[in-house]
Amino acid sequence: MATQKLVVQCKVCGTEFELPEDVMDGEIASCPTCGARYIVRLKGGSVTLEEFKGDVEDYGE
Amino acid sequence: MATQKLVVQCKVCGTEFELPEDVMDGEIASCPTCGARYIVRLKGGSVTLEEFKGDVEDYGE
Amino acid sequence: MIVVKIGGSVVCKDASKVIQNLPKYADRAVVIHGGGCLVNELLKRMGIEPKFLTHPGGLVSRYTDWETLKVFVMAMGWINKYIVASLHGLGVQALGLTGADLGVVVAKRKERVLVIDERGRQRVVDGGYVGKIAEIRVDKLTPPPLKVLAPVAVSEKGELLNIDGDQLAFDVAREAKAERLILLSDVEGLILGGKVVPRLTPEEAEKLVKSEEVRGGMKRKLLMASEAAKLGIEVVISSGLVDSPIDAALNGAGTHII
Amino acid sequence: MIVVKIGGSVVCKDASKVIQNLPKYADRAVVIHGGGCLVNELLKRMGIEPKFLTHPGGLVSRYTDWETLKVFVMAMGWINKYIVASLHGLGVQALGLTGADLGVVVAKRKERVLVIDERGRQRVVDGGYVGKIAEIRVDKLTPPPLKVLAPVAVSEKGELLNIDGDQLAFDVAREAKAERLILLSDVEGLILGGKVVPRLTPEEAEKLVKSEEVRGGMKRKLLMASEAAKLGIEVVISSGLVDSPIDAALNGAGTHII
Ligand SMILES: [Zn+2]
Ligand SMILES: [Zn+2]
Repeated sequence: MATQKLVVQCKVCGTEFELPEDVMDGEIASCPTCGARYIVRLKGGSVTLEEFKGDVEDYGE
Repeated sequence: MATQKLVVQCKVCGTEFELPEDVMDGEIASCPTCGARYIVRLKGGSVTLEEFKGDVEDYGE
Repeated sequence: MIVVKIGGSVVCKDASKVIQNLPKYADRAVVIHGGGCLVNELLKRMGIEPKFLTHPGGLVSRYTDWETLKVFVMAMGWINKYIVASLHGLGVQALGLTGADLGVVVAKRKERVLVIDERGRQRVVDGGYVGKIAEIRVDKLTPPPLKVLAPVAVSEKGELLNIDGDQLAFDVAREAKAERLILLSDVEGLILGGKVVPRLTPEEAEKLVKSEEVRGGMKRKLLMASEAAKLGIEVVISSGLVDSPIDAALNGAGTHII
Repeated sequence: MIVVKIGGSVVCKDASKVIQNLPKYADRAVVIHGGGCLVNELLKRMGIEPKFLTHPGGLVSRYTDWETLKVFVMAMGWINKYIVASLHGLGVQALGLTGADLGVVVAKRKERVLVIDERGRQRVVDGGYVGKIAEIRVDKLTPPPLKVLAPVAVSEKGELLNIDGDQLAFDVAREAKAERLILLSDVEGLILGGKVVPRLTPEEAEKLVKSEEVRGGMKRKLLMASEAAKLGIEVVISSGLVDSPIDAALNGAGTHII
């Protein structure tokens, strides 16, 4: 089986961009055009982008 | 040093009797004459007899 | 009031069924839990060798030294708070207690116990951190809120003590003049000839205790049950692993001593 | 009301001095304890490898997985009941609580946290069983009886959560509009140039937080203290290992932020 390229589309500007081959669930990906950030979700073999609103805890306390 | 005999006196009938050489603290000893039972207490090298009233828990539950 | 004892076997296998059934009884129950299995697991995991005492007559009991007590209190603490937190998730504000809290269960430490030592001689030794229940402040246990009680007592001197969960449940039921005492474990009741015995009088229960048909933990349960039944408390011995186990017990499942 | 925080360092070294001093304040104090040292000891003893998360910015925090949570709750449970039982021995009926009991401390689980993973990439992972305090039912904490609170909260879903003890003490003091918050640990106060600083204004405390002179835990303590002082709560950072440490703190020992 040839390595499948993981191409996703930015929901903000529509740019299609490639994710690293070894991308892991939960990884942060940025659109190379507009800089929009996403959480990469890998579930059941499919890749989806979840908006990253920065609403995660940074454990700053 | 010669082995010292551990001789005690019964508080009930006055009989002097010997305790086993390897007696341990808390051990139950009975007077050979009247049958009175004692708890042997070994503290600081001296031997004393404590009355054993049977008021210890037998863990029956 | 009903007293619900969640046995250690239920706690360690699956306490979810009982927990889900509890909110319905939050305003009229007192819960007492066990958890010996978790204590054993923790002792093993921490590499603590269990110590035992042999008593005159051959009875062997676990020796609760300071280290074992700590593990006992910790394991019971986890179980207690797990139940209380789960109830919170179900909308019930419960209060988890040990006997030390508000002094609800005061016990006397068995300071001296008679054992047969390794040389076969009788000896009086320190009894470890095991307690004999002396006083229960039942006014502090009445719901609401629902109280969840661990089998840990306090001595007058301020020592934490390991106490027997079944005994605690029985004593609480007696002091509270409870209508029912439900003992939930992983058995469906008293089983004789392969069948659950649905009903026993206190006298029948006592007779069974003396017979060869009943063993160990069940013997003690029946003994306490017959005592409780004589005081007007209906005792149910039933499974805590079925759906809605408290409903089931009240609807006739298990063995009823009455 | 005064809030007394017994730091983990006091718990693990010698809590007897604080405990003996508490009866005097039983009708006007709330006690909060730590115990991280015992948690670490237990994890080690049980062969559980501590897990850590690296956050963007380089901050490293302990990861509380399910197993670690269990150990955390167990260790805190032992400390809590040990204090409560000791108080019973001194004639004080105290009530030991976690946030799950009566829902006194509800927290939000940090469900998603941003970390730098082993490959140096940013990733969103489950935050483990760590909570951010959301609500404190301070009416349930008012004495009498004296409440002894462990740094364990409950989530709306009924999960037990690890929360920070200093934060809890600060939040309780704020919600209760306490007059004083006494933070007892194994240091005599804020030490600068080899001497305990007796008094700081909130502004001075804030300035010190930004300076290089103060590190780690003390930084957080000063930050919270300055916030508290602005709300009219006098904060004392002092030693819990001296005789009558609460009396001492109230009589001027340690660093007072006011
Ligand atoms: Zn874009
Ligand atoms: Zn004699």
